[in-house]
Amino acid sequence: MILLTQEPLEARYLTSKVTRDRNGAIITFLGNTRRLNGNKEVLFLEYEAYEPMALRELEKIKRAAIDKWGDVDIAIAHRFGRLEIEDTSLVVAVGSKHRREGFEVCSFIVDRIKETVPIWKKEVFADGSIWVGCQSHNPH
Amino acid sequence: MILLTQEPLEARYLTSKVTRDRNGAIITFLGNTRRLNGNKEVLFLEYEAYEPMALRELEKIKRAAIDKWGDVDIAIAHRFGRLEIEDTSLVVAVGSKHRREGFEVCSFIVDRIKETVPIWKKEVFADGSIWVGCQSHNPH
Amino acid sequence: MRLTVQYYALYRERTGVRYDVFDLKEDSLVSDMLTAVRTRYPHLAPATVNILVAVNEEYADKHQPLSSGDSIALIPPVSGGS
Amino acid sequence: MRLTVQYYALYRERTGVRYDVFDLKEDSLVSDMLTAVRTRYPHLAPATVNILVAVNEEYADKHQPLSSGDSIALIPPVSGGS
Repeated sequence: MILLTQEPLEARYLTSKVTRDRNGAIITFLGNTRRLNGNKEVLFLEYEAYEPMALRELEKIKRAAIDKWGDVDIAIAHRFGRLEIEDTSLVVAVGSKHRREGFEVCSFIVDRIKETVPIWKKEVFADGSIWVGCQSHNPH
Repeated sequence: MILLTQEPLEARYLTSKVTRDRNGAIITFLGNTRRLNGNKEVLFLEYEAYEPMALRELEKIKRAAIDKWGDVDIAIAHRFGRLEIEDTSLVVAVGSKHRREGFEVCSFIVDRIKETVPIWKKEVFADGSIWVGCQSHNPH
Repeated sequence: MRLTVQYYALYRERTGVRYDVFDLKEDSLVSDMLTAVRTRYPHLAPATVNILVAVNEEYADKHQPLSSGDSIALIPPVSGGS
Repeated sequence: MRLTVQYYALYRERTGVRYDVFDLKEDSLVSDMLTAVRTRYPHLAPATVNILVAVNEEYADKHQPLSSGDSIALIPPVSGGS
């Protein structure tokens, strides 16, 4: 299951999607928004998605993991829109026979999402805002 | 938080214990009971714990992880008694600033639990049962 | 040929629009489209920055030829995070 | 001295009891206790198997001296799994 939504993410729902009687290990990653970026306090965040392409890229990452590791079950949900501190922006749930490949697959997917999926995060401070990942474009 | 219980485990409860505004990554491991051991169908499982020592060993593992990785939040719950297929016997939830150490800590803790914590698993089949991990004692 | 170019995140803020339309000569490449966009929005990104482009929802390189009606998006670096 | 020995999992099944009591001479070691247990329960484990022992809820080696009232547990290999 792959989901892009503005609604709060429910880890339990994703986990249930990868629970099967062949899976001895369920690994779930939650990406939560932090209060501090360095020493600056973040007030809230805005995530923006190029939705149809983000869905295609998430699907590709899921397929790449299955091609590499075989029988694993994968569910991914990414939220966009306004998020408050401690809100969850990303859930990746992986069900696998054994734990070793479960950790590998989950870590692989999170890394790849950060690299290729067109979803952007803006951190809003009291005195401005910054698109995270765009520092090279933004000398200020 | 460290918990040994005969009641069903609630991943969400453990996850909430490691959610803090400094933690950008929450990694949760669920160890679930599988239907097949090789080609043999498992009917149900019995977990037995040496409770006071198991709690001490879990506490040691948690401290070892914090000594090694620093500021991480850890919650562990292990169930014992009778478990059905797909029931969760172990939940390890880790909250960390960044995802890399979160995956490392969670994987480290699960490995160590399997090595040192005095909790035993018996798989019950239609035609007998076996204490998993005791094969060297049990030539049958 | 006529192309629609979408802007996201930082590029949306710098152009002030979500998308606009360009008329380019036939057989234009991704690089020609980028030149036209940079001419219209000189402050979009420093000249040294390599702007990532998606054509019809797939990452494309500078030498890819474009066709009328292609859906183009400029992709700032994605969210990173850790 | 008097010691209580607890049995878990496979060892509980093989002895048929959760715990029992041994009277050993003063200054006995973990290895002396194991000899007494194996004498009482010859089918507990093959002679080649190294039985793991906890004393007062801590893993102990064979040479550790015991004291009256120590709480002993025999520890079969833990659950493993993957």
